[in-house]
Amino acid sequence: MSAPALQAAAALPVRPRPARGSAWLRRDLREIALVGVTIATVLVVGAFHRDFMSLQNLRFMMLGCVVLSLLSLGQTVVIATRGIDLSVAPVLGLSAMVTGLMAQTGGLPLYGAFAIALAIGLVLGTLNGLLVARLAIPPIITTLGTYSLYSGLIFLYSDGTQVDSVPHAYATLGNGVVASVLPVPIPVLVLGIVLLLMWFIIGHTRFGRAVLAIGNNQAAAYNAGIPVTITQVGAYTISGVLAALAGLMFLSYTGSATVTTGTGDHMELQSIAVALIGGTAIAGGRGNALGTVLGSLFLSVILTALVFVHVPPIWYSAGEGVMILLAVTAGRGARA
Amino acid sequence: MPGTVAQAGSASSGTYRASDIVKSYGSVPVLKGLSVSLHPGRIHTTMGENGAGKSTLFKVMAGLVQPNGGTLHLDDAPLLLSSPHEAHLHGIYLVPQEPALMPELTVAETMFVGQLPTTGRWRRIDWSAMRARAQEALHALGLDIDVDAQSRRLSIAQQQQVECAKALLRGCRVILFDEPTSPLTTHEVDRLFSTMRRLRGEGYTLAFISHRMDEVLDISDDISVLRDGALVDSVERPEFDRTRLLSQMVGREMRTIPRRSWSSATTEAVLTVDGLAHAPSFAEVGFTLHRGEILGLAGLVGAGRTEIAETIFGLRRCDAGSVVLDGAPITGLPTHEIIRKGLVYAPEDRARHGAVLPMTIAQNVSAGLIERVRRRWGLMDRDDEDRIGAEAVSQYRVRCAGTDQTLRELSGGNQQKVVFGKWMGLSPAVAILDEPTRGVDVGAKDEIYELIEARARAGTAILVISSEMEELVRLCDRILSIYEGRIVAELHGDGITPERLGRSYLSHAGLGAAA
Amino acid sequence: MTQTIIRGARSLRAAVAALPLLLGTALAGHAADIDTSKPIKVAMVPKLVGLSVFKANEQGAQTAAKALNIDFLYTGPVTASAQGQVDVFNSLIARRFNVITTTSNNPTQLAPALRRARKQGIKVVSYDSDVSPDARDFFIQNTDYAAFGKALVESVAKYTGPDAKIAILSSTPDATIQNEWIKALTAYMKATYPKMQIVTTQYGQSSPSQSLTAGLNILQANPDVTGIIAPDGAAEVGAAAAVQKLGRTGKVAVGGCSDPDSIRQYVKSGIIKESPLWDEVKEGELVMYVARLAANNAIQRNGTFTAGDLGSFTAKDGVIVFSTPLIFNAGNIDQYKF
Amino acid sequence: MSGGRNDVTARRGASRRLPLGNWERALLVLLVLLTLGLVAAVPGFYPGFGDFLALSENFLPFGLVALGLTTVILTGGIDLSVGTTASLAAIVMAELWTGLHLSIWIAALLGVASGALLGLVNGLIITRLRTEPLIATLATSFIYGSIATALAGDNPPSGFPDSFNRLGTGAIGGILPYQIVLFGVLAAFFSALISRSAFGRKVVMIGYNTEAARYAGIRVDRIVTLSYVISGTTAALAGIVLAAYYSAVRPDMGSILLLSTITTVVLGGVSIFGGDGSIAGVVIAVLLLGMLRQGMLIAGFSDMVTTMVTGAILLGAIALKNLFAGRGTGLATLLRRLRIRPAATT
Repeated sequence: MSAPALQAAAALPVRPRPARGSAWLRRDLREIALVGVTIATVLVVGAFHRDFMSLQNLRFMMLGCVVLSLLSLGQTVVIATRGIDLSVAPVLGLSAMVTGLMAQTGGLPLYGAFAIALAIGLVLGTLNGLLVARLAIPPIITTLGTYSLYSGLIFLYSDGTQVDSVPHAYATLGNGVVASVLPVPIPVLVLGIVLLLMWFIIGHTRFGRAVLAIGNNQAAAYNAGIPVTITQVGAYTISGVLAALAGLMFLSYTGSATVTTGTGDHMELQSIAVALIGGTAIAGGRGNALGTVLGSLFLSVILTALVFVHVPPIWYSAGEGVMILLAVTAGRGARA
Repeated sequence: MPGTVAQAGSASSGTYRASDIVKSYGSVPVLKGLSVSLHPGRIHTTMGENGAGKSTLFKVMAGLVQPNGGTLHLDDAPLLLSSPHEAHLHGIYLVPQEPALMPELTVAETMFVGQLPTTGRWRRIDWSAMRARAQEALHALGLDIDVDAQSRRLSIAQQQQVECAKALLRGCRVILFDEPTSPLTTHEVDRLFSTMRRLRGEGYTLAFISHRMDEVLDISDDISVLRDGALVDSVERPEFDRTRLLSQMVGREMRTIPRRSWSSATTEAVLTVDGLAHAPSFAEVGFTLHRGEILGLAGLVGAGRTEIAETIFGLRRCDAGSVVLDGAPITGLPTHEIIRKGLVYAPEDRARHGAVLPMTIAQNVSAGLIERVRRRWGLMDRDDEDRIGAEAVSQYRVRCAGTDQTLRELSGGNQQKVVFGKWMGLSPAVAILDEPTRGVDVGAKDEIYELIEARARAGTAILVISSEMEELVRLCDRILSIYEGRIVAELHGDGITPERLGRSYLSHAGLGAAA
Repeated sequence: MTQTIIRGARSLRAAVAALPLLLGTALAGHAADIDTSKPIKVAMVPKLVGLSVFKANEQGAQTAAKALNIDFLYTGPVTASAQGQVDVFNSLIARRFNVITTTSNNPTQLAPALRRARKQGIKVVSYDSDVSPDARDFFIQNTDYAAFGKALVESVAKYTGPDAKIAILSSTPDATIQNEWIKALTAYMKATYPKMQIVTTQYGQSSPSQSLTAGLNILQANPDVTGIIAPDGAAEVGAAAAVQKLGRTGKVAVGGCSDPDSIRQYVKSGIIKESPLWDEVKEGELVMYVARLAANNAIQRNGTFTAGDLGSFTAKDGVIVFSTPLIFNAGNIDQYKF
Repeated sequence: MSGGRNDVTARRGASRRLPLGNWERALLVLLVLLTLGLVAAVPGFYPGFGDFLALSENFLPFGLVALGLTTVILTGGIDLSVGTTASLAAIVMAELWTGLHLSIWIAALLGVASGALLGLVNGLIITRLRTEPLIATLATSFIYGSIATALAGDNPPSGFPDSFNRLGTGAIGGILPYQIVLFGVLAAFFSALISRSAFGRKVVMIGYNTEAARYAGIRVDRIVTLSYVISGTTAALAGIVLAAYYSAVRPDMGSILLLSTITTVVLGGVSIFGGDGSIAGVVIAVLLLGMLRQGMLIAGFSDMVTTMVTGAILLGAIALKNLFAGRGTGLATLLRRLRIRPAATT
């Protein structure tokens, strides 16, 4: 396209804006694809196994992805800054353990549990952020170190005990529905609210865009006046808070917490996998909340489908691995 | 926030003074108390050899670097800049040589990074206002760039233009350009200068750094010459004098650059390229290179010259055509075999492609063909490697403390000499040199030209890709002009003049008169 | 005899009475009969620290250790890994402990380290999950495998009928003790309830969340399943929670083994009618008695011995069966806190 | 650069004559102090020379993995599949031994070869599909884990011949453990490979600047793939040694290797971004962390405290390293200002 000379440009009328649809479609391709593949899986498996499509199963597949989604949303923000947070697993475990034990033995009210979980996430996440942003320790090393430290805290606090049951209010939070006329499980509602919040933060606030700008080019972001340190710390804080919230949701949903909650299931690797499937770029600069939650839902649907088609359980993790590869390579094809 | 050129208002302010600026890195002084002043409605050029302190001065003035001493005054008010952002707030903007990309973001967002407009009680990003204003600013500068495009799709020239628009969007009145023209083609430089002139007309305070004498004389109102961190000369139009400026820069009498009187070119063909194509960069490229010949490839950046070189070198897929080296086809061979057969390529971007800066001189020199380092017990003999490195250092006159110094510590010119040493040590049959003096100061340029000529005399056929006409005119026996991926003209012997050269590839761009 | 006990277990009184009865001639021995003059150092190494089941063992062990003049240490790895246990063993060897007691993460990996310990004169007593027989002096088996297999089947069979479709939710595919139980329960099922059918076997990796997911999946994918046998602590809780979440209380019976604290709510809500286990606290006490006796060389690989208030036990090839299954139900569960 | 024209042409720097850089020397001093301290203060830590050496049997498998992982990290990559590769290779060996009745040594060889193959798969996914190493090896670690579990079945083999088990717990003359010999030989081999061979030079060059390596005619994909093959091989070797150590295999036996090994490599001074680092540093870090853990356990600290201390040391060490390299803000700047006299300001 030949460019007009500057003098001529002044006289040019402001051209109509280029259709934004195409560009937006291009960027939202992954979400559309994820929704498509998820629905296709439900329909195909549902055609052979009616129960797979039952409202109840659909609800449980959604419920099953809540904890991992919360964790992955935080992971998304951190990876978008070009970081990584391995410590989400012990933060989840610690939050579940502390609130769980206090609820089990001391009858901690639910709002208190929220406050404590948030405080734990805030402190531990911020510590990660400060180590990364202020001491310039690479994120993978920082969170590897704090992974050990935070795991130790779980043992210190629990002193070898575990949570077996939670008060009624917690069980309701984890298992109840919003209202009998509106049979949406409360955890799904919680996830919905967090998703909305994260969607807004990442896509429509200065902080969120600063996160992406830092992931794109940290030096340029600094030069443009973005408060890099604060933003980075903020990203890890969000990750910590969401991990702690995930811990509380885990506790409420399963009614239990042990010293291996989170770390035993390698939740940190799971959350990274989900973020990647959801379209977050491991090199930073790209990531969105909706994609992550869709990725998590997709994973939940696929893993449930494997049970329905009677794939032996030992192959579930292989299925997960294959999906990561497919998602990442397919994602690149779509963007090229 | 004043958003566009139209709103920028009249030129009543914007005098920016830097006085007695002192800056040193560790114990190395870079700026030794120098002062410059920029005025609204004028274009100020800072010249000087590499290492003279030009970039550091600009960085100090833009808040990127904190000086050890000295003061800044904007409109006679003292100024303390602790960050570039603060400079922006005071209306001072530095356009870097290669603007830092935000590859995943849209053009519009890139322009507003750090100052995204918000709306409403929730202070959410006002995307539509942002896109509209970004588009407006680009249009006002006569630029046709899609604001919704991903930034990764912009060329370097487009990125610079976007940077200009960013400065305007931030309401900056003082715009500093750090060597903006070196990655640009002549055509793009013209576009940039038009923009600068327009801004000058509107009373903006402009300053830029350049090595290219022609463009400096063309556009400047004031010129400061820096040498070794001090101001050695300061002139106002019309008292410009090319020879004086040059000699001030290098501190000695500059030899004029005549065309070489001799030629080592033979008629023995070493490299024959026929019908070479790589979609979509270039097609039907064919030429023959002779032993001892220096052949130039002229053209705009993006014309496909680098792509041609990289295809010959086996770094890119070859869609059609053939390359024959010394009678043997090398088409489509992997790079390491091409090197072994005697063809080497020194890329234009040293830091990214040409050298490994954290490694030592000796290691960089031996990197060209690690196999040539002698083995002991199957391991590389370090003494031999040192010897190879030392040979290159002395032969190519690399100024360094030793072969174990890392390349990062060397100046651009010396880095380039090491890259030369790496390839020329192989005594290649063909050497392709892509922008061999990019980022090299004037004095070192001469040395590099001499090295190239010496190599040609030793029988190597040399293909030089350059955007500097002077360079091509001085060096080449023959020049091919490339336009949009095709060879459009061939100049040789006395037919080589800057005017003809310019016309040969610019006329196709419809801007021949500019040359 | 076992038959009697299981039937008896249905009544609270019988269950409480059963244990000491079974443990042999009650109140025959006292700690005083055991030479406790020399203090010894005994370590208890669970699969990992931080699980209530093992904590219950510790609770009993602590009590007994005091009475037996034992310098007691409860230590273990932070993840359920054999490497972690081996590291702990090595440190105990270096610190010259007299007896190491352990429940193993797996039978084979720990053997070399324990053999090394034995070579240095340290007595090794395994409990709960055994290690290779040549790597320990004594193994305290929770219950007889066949009896426990039977108890597991019975814990659901009574409520599902003899031709039910049953799912099994275990911990991991290679968990020794679970596999022994599954083997025993399958054999018993084949013999006693030939029409009963095991439709699927899933694994919860001993993780509450994965067990829950697996439980939900079993019930969703196999709607005709009316009973789940989950012979693992986390698995039983997961299966019960799945039944509760799906609202199938009363339609699907869950049985398995788990410590009473974690299943209390499900037993009370009727999802779990019966759940066989053994008294973990008392088992911990027995472990210390055996440790003391082994250190004193006052116990034979084949023979009987008396363990204080616990009664007398028989060792056969170094294996000591601790008790017959103790069956928790809504009536008796509140008497056990661990 | 200033300086005369060509008065200095070649100079062998001090760094070249000494095999150790600053970081490695600091680690070495720390190792010596730690070992001496533990010997003096912890009864049972030094029960005799042979038994003292035998302590290393508990952590040298980590060292084996670290050697290969270092190669990968030097290229700027990472291999998250080392743990499952180790498990899978050991299980392959054991199944060949029990299933096909192969000699245990041939089976072990095939086990190591299978590790190389798994590494090759990683390398090909990374280079051919252009996948980030972190993603590719995360995915394959899931896949290899499944295969290992499936192959192992519900009763994985154990009880290998004693001659084989000596690889894990035996010692030459009852003094020098075979593991030390194996690790020593491999450490020397890798040290030469990384710092003195053409392959190592190419690895480092790719780690510093992949593009420049490509432009210098280095077959980047081949070298990168090879580095994953090496990583797979050493991981498999660690799996085999663990199998001999335990005289048993389990599908999850390698899972503990991953995070500790990354910690070791990073503490050894290898830059997670590639290029920078040395085998010597990693070897010292292996010994340092291993001795620390064994010493603390013997001193009676719990596994939990030991794990936490390891994490703290990792963070502290890298923070300290950044401090001396002049990176970071906040605390780092603060400490640096204490060290260097502030420059004069007007």
